Amino acid sequence: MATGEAVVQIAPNPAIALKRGAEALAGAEEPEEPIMIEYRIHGRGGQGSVAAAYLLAAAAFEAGFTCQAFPAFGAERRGAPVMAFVRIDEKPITLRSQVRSPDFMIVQDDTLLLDPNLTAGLNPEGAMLVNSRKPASEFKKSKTRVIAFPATELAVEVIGRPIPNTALLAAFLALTEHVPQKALAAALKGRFAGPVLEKNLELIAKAADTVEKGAWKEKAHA
Amino acid sequence: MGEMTRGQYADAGTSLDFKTGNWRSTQRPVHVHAKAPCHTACPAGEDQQAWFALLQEQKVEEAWKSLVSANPMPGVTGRVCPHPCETACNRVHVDGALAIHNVERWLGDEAVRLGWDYPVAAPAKDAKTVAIVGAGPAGISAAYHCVRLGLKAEIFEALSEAGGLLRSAIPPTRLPRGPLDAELGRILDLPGITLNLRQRLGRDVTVESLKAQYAAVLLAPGCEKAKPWSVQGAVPADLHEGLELLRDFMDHGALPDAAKGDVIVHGGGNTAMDICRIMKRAGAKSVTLITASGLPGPDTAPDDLINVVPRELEEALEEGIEVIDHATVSRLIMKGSKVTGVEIIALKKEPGKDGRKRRVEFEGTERVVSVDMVVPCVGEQVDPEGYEGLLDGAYFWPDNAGGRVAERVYALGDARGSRGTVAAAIGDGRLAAEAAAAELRGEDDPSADDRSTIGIDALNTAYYAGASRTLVAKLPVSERTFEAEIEGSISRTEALAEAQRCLSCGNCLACDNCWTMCPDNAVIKTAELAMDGSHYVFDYDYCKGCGLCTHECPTGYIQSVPETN
Amino acid sequence: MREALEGSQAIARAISLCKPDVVAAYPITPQTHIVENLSKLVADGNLHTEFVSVESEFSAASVVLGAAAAGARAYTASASQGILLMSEVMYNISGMRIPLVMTIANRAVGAPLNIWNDQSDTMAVRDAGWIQLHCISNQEAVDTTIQAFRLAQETELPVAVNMDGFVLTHTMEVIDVPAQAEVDKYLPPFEFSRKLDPANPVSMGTLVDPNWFSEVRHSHHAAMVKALPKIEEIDKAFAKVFGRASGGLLTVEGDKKAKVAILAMGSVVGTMMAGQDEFKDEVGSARIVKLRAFRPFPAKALRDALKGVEKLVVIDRAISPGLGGVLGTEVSAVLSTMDNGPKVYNYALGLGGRDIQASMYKDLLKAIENPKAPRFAIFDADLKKLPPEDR
Amino acid sequence: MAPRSDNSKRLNELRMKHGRPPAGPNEPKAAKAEPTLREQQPRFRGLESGHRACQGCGEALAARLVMESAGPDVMVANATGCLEVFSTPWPQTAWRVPWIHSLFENASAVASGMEAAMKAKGKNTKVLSFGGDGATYDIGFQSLSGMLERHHNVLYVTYDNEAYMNTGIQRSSSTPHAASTTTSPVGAERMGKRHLKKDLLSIVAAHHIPYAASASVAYPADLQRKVRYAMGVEGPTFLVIHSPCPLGWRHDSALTVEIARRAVECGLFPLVELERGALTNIMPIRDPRPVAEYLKLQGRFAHLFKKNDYRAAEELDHLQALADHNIAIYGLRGEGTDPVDTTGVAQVRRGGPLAGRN
Repeated sequence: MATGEAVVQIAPNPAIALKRGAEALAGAEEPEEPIMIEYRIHGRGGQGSVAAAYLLAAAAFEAGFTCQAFPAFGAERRGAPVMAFVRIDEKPITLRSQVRSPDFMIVQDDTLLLDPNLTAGLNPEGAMLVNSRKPASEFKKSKTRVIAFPATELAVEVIGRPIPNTALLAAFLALTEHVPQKALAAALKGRFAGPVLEKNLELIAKAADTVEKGAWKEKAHA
Repeated sequence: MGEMTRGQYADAGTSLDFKTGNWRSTQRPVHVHAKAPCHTACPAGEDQQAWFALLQEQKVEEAWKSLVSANPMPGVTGRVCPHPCETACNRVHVDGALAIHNVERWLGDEAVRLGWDYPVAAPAKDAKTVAIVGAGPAGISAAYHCVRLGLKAEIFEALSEAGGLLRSAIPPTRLPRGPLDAELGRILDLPGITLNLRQRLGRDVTVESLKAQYAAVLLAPGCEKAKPWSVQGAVPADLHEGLELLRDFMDHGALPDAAKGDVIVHGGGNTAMDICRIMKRAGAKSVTLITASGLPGPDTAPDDLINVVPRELEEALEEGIEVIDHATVSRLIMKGSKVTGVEIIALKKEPGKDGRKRRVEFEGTERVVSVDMVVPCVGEQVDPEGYEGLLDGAYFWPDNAGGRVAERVYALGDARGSRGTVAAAIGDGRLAAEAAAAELRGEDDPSADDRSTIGIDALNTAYYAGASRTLVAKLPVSERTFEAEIEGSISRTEALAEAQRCLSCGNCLACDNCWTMCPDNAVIKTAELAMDGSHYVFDYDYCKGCGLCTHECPTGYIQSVPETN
Repeated sequence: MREALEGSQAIARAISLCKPDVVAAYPITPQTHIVENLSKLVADGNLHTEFVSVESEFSAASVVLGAAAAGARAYTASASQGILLMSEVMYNISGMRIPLVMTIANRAVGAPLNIWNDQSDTMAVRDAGWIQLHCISNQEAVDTTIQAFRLAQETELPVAVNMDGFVLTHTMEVIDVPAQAEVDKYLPPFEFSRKLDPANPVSMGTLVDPNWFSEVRHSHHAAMVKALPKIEEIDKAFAKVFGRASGGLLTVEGDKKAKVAILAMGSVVGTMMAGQDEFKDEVGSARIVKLRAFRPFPAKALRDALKGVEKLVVIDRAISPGLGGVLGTEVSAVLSTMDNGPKVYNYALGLGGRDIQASMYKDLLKAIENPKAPRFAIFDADLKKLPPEDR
Repeated sequence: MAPRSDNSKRLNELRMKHGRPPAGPNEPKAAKAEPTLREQQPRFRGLESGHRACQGCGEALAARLVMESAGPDVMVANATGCLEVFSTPWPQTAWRVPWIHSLFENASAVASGMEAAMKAKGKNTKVLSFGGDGATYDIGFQSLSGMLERHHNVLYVTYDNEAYMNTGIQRSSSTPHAASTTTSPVGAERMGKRHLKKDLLSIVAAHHIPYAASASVAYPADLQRKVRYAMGVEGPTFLVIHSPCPLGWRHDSALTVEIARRAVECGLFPLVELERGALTNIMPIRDPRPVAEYLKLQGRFAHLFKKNDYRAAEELDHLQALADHNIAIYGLRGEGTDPVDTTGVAQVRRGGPLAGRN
């Protein structure tokens, strides 16, 4: 259960700068309306894609944002491709549509990328994190930034189960710094307890360390 | 008009506003206290059902009091009566008739043993007195009922003892003298009854003198004179008539010598049966009863049945009496004036020209039997001395129930041509006393009880089963003497158990069936419970007239009658 | 307290705050998470209620009928086929004027089988005599649920709280979950004046003959009409305690002066508001009428809200085949008594869960610029997908 | 709170008239009138007079008997059917207990809700659920099963009159084989219902509920004993009561109990008790009757007595075989006389039934 208290007070938030532009960060006189960030998470049934979306939203909430997370509902069973959507903003989110042009994508299973349409709509200034042992170049079809990260292996190593979602989220947040790691930890505390929580906290710490912090903090320059 | 309630709820029990009573279109249930068949059949007018109902409540003394309100001599009738009540009993159709006479006898004996008082009060000092001629069962009963009705009774008896034929013609094997004396004595001891012995009508008193002296005259002389008997004009010189033989035997303990041989008794009543058995017991070689009636059997019509106490017949057959039924003596074979044989011919009932059945002899069925003695036992008639002008032929034939033959003069008992049992005599005593009392009050004869009798079809036998008749011990044939009573008595437990078998025909059992089974809650009962059903009330505001209570009433106490609304 | 909660979880929490005596529900997508969350609350000892796991929606409705009639605060939830299976009981509940609350996680009605969101289910029971309220967000769903218990109690009418299946029920967002003490202050304990009680026995569900039936129907209708101000009053009272309202009978969002309006119920209203933010420069702004009360139907409030509007798009999330949209038809009917009322364009969209993007705002407003625009269409249907004879 | 409809004056009049006990807590106590004879009955009148059942209605009788033994601390959920219609034409009701009718097929579920409410409120009021055979064997079968499985503390009573009588005698799954109804009529091709009567009691017992039994209006003492027993059981209990319908079975209204009795005595309607699914008691038949004695009283079986129709003889034999089968599988043939066999239990004596009632 989420604590309801924002664990981190960050203002101005560097993440928002992504869409506001550098001026905001520099403390410009008239900052633009904060703009919503949209995420799409792809995976296969059983990998925890919807949970990842809820965790990301919950982490954002812990960090003081408004958020929205929901799955692309279907009758899919374990193993079938699934997706989930997250929106983060500073003001209430009324939009209820699916995310067609995400700013960021997290792909939990690299085989999904065999479908060339998977990345359709991805913001070219955004980025994509892929769970894979393969080099990122394998998946880079455009100028959009791609980082590959073997989250499943790490998850197996730390928690003993091939569920990559929390490791990926940690790595993703380390890269984007949209939400501090502490918020993710708080979100995990709202969802898990006991040894599972402990292992996951260990996992996200390790995962965050494997990537270059803040690498996606800035807008890509297409 | 009310207002629509929110959500259309209704308040509890408001259906009482809707009177479904007007749905009864054809029938309505009513309580009908019809006569039980035992009651209808009882010549003494007992309501057996009523006193059984009291026994069912363990109210033994009350039961006896109810019984003696009609018949003051249950100890006698319980022994000698042919109990048509048992023949009529509806329980015959379930698992055998009630042993009514055994219970009646037990009640009578209990009353004697425990000294229960008759439910009568001493007549007022200035009460009118009724003269009664004859101290047989009819006369004694009449005296008792006079007292019951507030009158005094003065009895004139020709003999030196009261009892009439109970004493003179019924052997002690059937009616031991102990119970007889006890019951008679208790009645005669009642205040208001005076017994004058050795007062013969015609000799010591006359109807006219009695009439002048007493408020009313009740004639109960019985039948003292044998009916003339002959076969085609032949009468044996040494003829002994049955009743005479019986009296002689009871007085002197001896029979003529011829009674040691083969004997034919011709007749068909209790006297015939008694004399048959006495002669057999006294050593007759054989005793054969020739009777025009039929023996009991599945095809025997009630009016054809031999008119004897069934158990007497049964015992007689046990004892070796032979019976030739549907037959008569057609010729006497005489050696001089002494009979040596009889010709017997078969009879059958055939409808005559007027439609009434009469007995017809069948030619070709004759057979001859050699005998030493023929005893006619074809009945007796009134000794006419002193009754000139009142008799119609051999008997009195009053045309009303009370037996009125002239102003303030009544005839009762065997002297009435239509009677023939002790019970009928006792019944006459009550009827005559009631009629006389009414006449003295200047009223009409008490109206007869014209209620209908309830048959088995009106009962629901599903509610009765599985209780067989109490078996009563009898002396074995080898132990039967001239004195010892043959039929045994029953215990209190047996009597009360037998009482539970009573179906309560036509009378409420208070079983709650109607109250329990009315789908419309239209049978309610009063807070005060009653055993006669008066506590059940039909709520005609709601009774729909389905008839269910009528059908499920075990006793037929509920009947459906046409709806008159 | 603000929390990030999935819609269904939030509803379960709201129900729990209302302390129902009896909950009966049968699982059906997309209502399932509500039932699961309630079961979990009961299992964990956080909710003390008689939870009756029935064998069908039909029984779920019947159980809450019986429970409420016996004086218990009762709650159920369902969707789609479940609502249709309940429909017979729903008429009964309202006909007997039994107050209880149901959540409808709106979903299409088959065939074909379709588990996704539209509002065909609630429209199928629009004549069942229930108060039907629609929510555009999970916050509104939570608040409306709490209000619904008070509304049901005060009107002696059953209340259905509609929330779009998946779109709201499965969406995690930030919810301000009311505090128990405040809910207790707002919502009095359940009392039902006609409850089944051996101390004062009444018979409910009697047979009413033709001499009285018109009056019965009138009283039901009158009760619904009288519920209109009650809905607003109770929403205002809620705002007083909790600091936010849920929109009374209806609210006007967007440009309150605009001559073009869009009217809708449920989550699509939010998407239209986002669309307006995004596309107002392109197609202009509109009055966005967020209709919260569908039954009773706020005719007068609607006419007031649409004064001065020339063109009105009514978005329907269900259709009545052979007629058109359900909501659109009803709006047209109540506007018929309005002088210079708007021209109504009734467009059904998002049927069976088809995604409604913010750009729909633009598409709709552009479409009605065409003088030949149809007055009714299933707006997002691509007729090319159909064989010609079925178009 | 919304007030109850304000016809209190009229209701007060009624109360004065019928002596209804002081009603709601807010209502002034009516002056205590002398109780009427009706009010003094030494039994609980749960189903009052003035209901509109047909003459000789077996169902009305059965319901009255059940209410006497169950009331007054009960509430009833009643399925649609004759019982409901004849007892509660607004503004009147024959019930003196809290009573609700919702639908044909949901009485069990409504009762479940009422029971849940009682549990939630910590009250002990027992919930009864009533339905005919249509509401129980057929359309309400599912909700009945659900109620039994969830182990609600409810006594379900089905008044089995073996057809849809409320709508005019259509066959139900409880209609006996060969019975003629308006939807299983007799004709050149048909001898009444082609199928067998559903053995609902076994199905109910298979839920392993604490108590399930059959009873008959012909044996009120036995019926009421079963009701009282069921009332004392915590958990679901079930009673099926054979309730002849003079209209639908086409018999004289006076014969309702007679026919019910014969149904039991011939073996076609066995009186049995099952606990946790196991047979624990039966009412032995002292003298089994031929089924013909039961059937011949009823117009719905008149075609079975048609002369010179081999089908009639065949169906009669079939029904006899069904009765014999019941007698065999339940061991109904009594051994000698038993005070509680079919004959023994019916015995009456002066002052009441032998077996005792209430």
